Amino acid sequence: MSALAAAASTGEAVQFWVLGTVAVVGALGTILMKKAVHSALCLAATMIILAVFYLANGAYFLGVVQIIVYTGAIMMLFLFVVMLVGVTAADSLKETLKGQRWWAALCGIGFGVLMIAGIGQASLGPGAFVGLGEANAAGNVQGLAALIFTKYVFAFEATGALLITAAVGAMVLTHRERTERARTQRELAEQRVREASAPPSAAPHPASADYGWKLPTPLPAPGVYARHNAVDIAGLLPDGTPSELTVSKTLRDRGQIRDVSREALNDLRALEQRSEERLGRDCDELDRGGRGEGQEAGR
Amino acid sequence: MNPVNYLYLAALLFTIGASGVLIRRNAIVVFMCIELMLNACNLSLVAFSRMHGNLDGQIIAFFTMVVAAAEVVVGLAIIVSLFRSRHSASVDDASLMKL
Amino acid sequence: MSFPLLTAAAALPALGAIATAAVPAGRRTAAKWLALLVSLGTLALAAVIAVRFEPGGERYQLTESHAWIADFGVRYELGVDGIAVALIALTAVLIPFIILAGWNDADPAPDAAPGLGGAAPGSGGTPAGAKHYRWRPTQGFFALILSVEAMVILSFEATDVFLFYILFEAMLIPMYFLIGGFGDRAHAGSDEHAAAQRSYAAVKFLLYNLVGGLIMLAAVIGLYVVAGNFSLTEIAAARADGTLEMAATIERLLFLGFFFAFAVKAPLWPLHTWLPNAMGESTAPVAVLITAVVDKVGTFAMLRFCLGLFPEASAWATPVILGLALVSIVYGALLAVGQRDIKRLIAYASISHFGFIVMGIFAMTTQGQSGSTLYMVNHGISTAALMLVAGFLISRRGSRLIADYGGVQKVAPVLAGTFLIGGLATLSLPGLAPFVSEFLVLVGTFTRYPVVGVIATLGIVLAALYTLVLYQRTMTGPVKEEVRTLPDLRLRELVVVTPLIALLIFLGVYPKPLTDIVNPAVEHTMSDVRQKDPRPEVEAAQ
Amino acid sequence: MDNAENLIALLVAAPLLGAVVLLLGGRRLDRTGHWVGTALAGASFVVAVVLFTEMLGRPGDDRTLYQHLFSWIPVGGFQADVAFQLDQLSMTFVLLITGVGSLIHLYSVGYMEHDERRRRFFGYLNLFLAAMLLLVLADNYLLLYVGWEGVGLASYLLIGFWQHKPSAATAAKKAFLVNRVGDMGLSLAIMVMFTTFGTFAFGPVLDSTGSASEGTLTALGLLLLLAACGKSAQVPLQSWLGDAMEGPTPVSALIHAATMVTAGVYLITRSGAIFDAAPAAQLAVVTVGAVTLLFGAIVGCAKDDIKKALAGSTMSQIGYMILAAGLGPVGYAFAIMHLVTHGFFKAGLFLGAGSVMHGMNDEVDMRRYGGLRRYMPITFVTFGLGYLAIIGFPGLSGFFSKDKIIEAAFAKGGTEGWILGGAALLGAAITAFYMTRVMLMTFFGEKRWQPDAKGELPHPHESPRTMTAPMIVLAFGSVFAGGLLSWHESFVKWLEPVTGFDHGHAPLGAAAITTATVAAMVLGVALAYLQYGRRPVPATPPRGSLLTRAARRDLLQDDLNHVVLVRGGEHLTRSLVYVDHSLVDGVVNGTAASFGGLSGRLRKLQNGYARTYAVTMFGGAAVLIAATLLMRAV
Repeated sequence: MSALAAAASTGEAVQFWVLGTVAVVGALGTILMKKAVHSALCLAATMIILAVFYLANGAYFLGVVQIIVYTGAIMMLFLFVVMLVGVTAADSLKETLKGQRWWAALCGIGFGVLMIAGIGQASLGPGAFVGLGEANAAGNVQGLAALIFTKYVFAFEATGALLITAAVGAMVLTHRERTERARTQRELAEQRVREASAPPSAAPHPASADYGWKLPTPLPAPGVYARHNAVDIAGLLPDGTPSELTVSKTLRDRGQIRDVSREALNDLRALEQRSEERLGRDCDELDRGGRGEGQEAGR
Repeated sequence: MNPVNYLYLAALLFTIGASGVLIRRNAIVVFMCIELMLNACNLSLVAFSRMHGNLDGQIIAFFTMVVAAAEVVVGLAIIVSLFRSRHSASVDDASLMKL
Repeated sequence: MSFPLLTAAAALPALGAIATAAVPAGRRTAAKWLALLVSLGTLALAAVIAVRFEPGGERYQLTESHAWIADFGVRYELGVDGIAVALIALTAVLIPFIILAGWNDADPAPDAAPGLGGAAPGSGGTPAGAKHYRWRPTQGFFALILSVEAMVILSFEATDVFLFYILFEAMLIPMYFLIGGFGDRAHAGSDEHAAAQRSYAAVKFLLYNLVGGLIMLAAVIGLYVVAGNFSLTEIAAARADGTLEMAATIERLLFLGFFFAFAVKAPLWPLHTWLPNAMGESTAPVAVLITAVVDKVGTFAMLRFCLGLFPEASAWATPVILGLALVSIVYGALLAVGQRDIKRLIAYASISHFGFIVMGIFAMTTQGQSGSTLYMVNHGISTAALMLVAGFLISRRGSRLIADYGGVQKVAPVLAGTFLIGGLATLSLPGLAPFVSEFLVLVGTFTRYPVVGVIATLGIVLAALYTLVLYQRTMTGPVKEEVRTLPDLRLRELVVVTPLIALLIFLGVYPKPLTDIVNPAVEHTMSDVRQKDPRPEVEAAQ
Repeated sequence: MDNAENLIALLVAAPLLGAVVLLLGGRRLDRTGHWVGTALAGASFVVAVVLFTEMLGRPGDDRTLYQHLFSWIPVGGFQADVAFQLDQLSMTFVLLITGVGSLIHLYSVGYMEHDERRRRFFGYLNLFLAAMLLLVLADNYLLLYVGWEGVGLASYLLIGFWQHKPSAATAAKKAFLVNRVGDMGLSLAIMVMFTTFGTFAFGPVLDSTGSASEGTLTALGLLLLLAACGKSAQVPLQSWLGDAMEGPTPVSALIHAATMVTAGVYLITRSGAIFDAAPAAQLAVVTVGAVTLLFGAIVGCAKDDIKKALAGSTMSQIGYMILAAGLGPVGYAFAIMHLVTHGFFKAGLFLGAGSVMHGMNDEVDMRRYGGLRRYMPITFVTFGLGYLAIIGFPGLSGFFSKDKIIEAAFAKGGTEGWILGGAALLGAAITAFYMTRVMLMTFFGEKRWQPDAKGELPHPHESPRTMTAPMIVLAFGSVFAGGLLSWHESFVKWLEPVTGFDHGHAPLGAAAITTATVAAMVLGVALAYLQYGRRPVPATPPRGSLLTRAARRDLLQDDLNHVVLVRGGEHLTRSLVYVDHSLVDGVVNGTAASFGGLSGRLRKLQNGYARTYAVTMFGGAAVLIAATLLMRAV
């Protein structure tokens, strides 16, 4: 508990210089990262470090609260919102307002310099620090409690009210009022039919992929009326032509549709050839029929 | 080491946060920067409470946290509804104040 | 603690205004009658004040005093001297006539745009279709008039500088709406043009007076810094017995601050240009309200505050102010001669008359200041008579241009007669009230500043010129075609005009009741500024 | 009858009552109104006679009656009362006003018979009587001023009685305005009196003239003279009288011949004490008088409008009176005497003219008269008697009064005396000339009648009795008044307590002056006869000499006014209107505009980007810190 002493020990000094640097880096990261998520993470890091500093300064309660409330609650809230808005939204750091960045830099530097100058000019030597020795004598939390519930009780109650209000406010703000009545199933069905019953003029052949208008029914499954039932084989329409609509869009885009209508006939012809050669005899009607079939297939 | 360094650190963080508010367009990030500034203040408050040897500074810091929490809640809610309405979280898009 | 008469006299119209404004939209006539009754009640209270006031007694009587903003020593402090009584009486007398004259000016026509009045004046009752009219111009019109009355009366009574300042400024708000919201329907050009003109006039009125008020505010604060409180009586007393010393420059600056505001309100050349617009664009009753009632607050305040609080500075500034007053007199009269618009002509005539009033105040003689006080009253009455008759005429023909009239005398002799009497009063013909005051002012000025008096006398001739030219062009000569069908004055209008004219004649023949009230107050003012009437050169053999 | 003074108010009250009743009475009085008015005027005359007898019953130095009604304007040292003072001077005027007034009321009954606004006419006439009586009865200058402006108002209303005629309206306005200039003089005079003596009541002021500086008195005198010029149509303010003839003839007779225009003479005589102590002012007065009497006479010679010719004559006769009044105690009495006689014969002449117009369909151009003596004998006789009286035919009124004035003028002594006397003599000659001209052109020669506007020839006839009776009475007056008044200098003695009197010593004897006067008169008549009696009068006026043409235009008086006042005034007002709009108002609007522009530029800073505002805030914070640090540093 030497941290309570006025002057800081070397250990604390080391801790300060190391973590302080990290904190500053985190802060810079917060404002320089392209993606909001990264900024949030950097901020979280800085806050944790600040929590450590609180502890180092003898504000044990605050240190813990800092971790729980800030890093635990607030930062998570931030992350949620970031997710809500879109993680990948990386906003460009290109400045749109004319001169904004320069002014910002000028003001920032000026402000910082002045602040530091002011603190320096206040010339607070180590002797200026009383330390929290007796203040924390009865324990930091007890001390805070004593103050909160006596001296600051009204402010405390007020903050309570404030929090409630904030919660309600958040709900009011984010709650979205439904503007129109939800449509019943019947209405949906009717709409479906209505849309379907209005074919565009010069309707393309149902087989084509860019089939212009909604079907009242679900699309046919692949492999219907087909000899194959693979996913990449288009089903055949009643007239035997394959309908690309039956194949999933991804495959269609990749062009991985196999057309099997032709090779089926080829297999048949090959079979007949083989059987003729084996029997070796000429059979007219068979031949005729077979030829006719062959011709049929050949066409 | 002189604990006054905490104050310098706080000033630095505050300045960084403020500059962030000025240069970032994403409302959420702007909010984070504001949080950063608040935390910087808290740090200085804590340091002061150490300096004066009483706990009032920490109390104030505590209240700051509470208020900050409330503010974040509402603020984020606003951002969300804003995003819903105009599909962007850029503070520059909400520039209807111009004549 | 006796009955707070002064507060009551101001509170009654204030409450009346609220009540009138609350009358539902359909019941316009009720609102009118309510407003009229309230104004008559106020008149009764004013009469009681005039009776309870003993001319010989204390300087400020019927006083009331309550702490208001204790931290700054601001008090709700009322009290009347003779001058205030006279002016309160004037206000209380004029308002009923103004209300009666504006009886139909704010009726919404079924197709009327808000602000731009309504049914043709004179067509009484509620025009069809106005039933479903949500917007309630009539109620607003009369409520505004009553509120103005309340503030004017209270400002005449206030003996606390801060309280007076508040009222002095607050008055502008209802006036602004009266000017901008209820324009004269007789205008050349389109409705849009008229509306633009009207809003221009209203804004001009507001800006002028606000600037004046702003400077006055600075002076008020300065006064508080110097004197430590706002009470007119205390400060004046302290000034008198020398316990409150002011550096000459400070006093002069404060004086100028106050005077500027009052000069804008009065209005004094070259701060006068808002008046013609305001009077030209507003309806005749409102124009009367402006020039006959509200502007009097300015001249009254010069008499009560400028002279009472800053005697040395007043003496210091007198030459310049007299010069300005002189310019106003001649300049206003000449411009009146040059006008083509009846109402603007009357406005410039008023500017000339206000020049006389200011001149009399700063002549620092008993005759001058009594004359000025009488002048305020008489000018109020005479302008009211002339302007209201002019308003009746304009509302008949629907034009403000002098050139559009001619030969009215043959068509509407009564109207012409009353108009002539009003005009004769304006040119201050002996036997009518304004003569008494004008002559007093001139004599009072002449005894101290002969040259000024001589030049100011020119105003008499010029007044005759513009009045008679106006009368000749409008009333005499061959009858114009458009005029041939004009009806003569109606009963309501006669009720408005006749008492005013009777009052003009009575006060012209027997002003003693008024002078008896006013003289002691003027004596006090003279002692404030430590001035005595110049002795005659030779003692006349009696 | 010891409290006769209480009757004085009645003199004013009666006609005032009449005015009120007639003007407010409304249509129901249209049938009887004129008789009411006449009766009240007559009543006032009766009261006047009663007071006159009462006054005669008193010793000469104790004939002044006072009546204090009420305190009018009491403010500090300024004490104006409504109080009357009836002394011999006022009495004379009261009798003249009420007497002639009543006669003319009577005359008007006939003259205005066909006018539907007759009631109002009589109301105005009564109003005039009241104001005029107030004027002569007031015991202080302020009350006199009231009457002074009151008669001005009445004259305004009556000149413009036929308002539908633009000429009439303009003439009325002109008369009032010119009078206002004079009134300015009177009001300034009152102010000077108040500043000097601390009062403006006749008694104190006139008694203490001795103690005032002569400069002040001269100023007073000149101011009063200005007032007199305005009211009595003396040069340079005479221009309104000619146009005033637009009014009905009775008005011209009563107001612009007999009574109102003589108010100036009253004022000067009343203020005699002031003028006696201020020789410079007196000189101004006599100069004005002399100039005007010639001026008016010359104008009278050139006018073809009978009324305007008579108006010129009025001007010139009043010039005589003013001249006399300017001579001081020598002349006051004669001024008033001439005023009275003039009141008779000039009123008679005007009424005669009115009667002629009445018979000639309101034709006023004498060149269209001629040979009327046969058609309207009474008018001819009365007019003729008035004519003889005015030219100063020995034995008639005008002879006595005018002769005395000329004598007094010579009595002034020195070159002044000669000049004034000469002027007066010349005036007498010219008077004879133009009056003879009027007489010849109207009643003698051949008929030159022209069809009137409606194209019908006039057939002249004698006027009704209500009109002729007053003319006859006035004719008697114009014959005998002069002789009566100068019988043993009765009139002079009568006025002496008020105006004082001393016999002037003319360089040449009274007889010589009388003969000279008669000679001048004869000369004038002869000349006129040669020009208008012998050879026929052309129906259209010949071009005439330069002087004639100038005289026809009132010796360019109006042109002068037009160029100097009207034109200049118009330019002044027009430029001032411009100045007010563009300069005085322009400055304000300019300021407003500049502010608008400025804010328009500043507005650009408000680009609506929250971050920009944040930068400003941040910079502001920095500045604040810098400020605090500086504060601590120093």
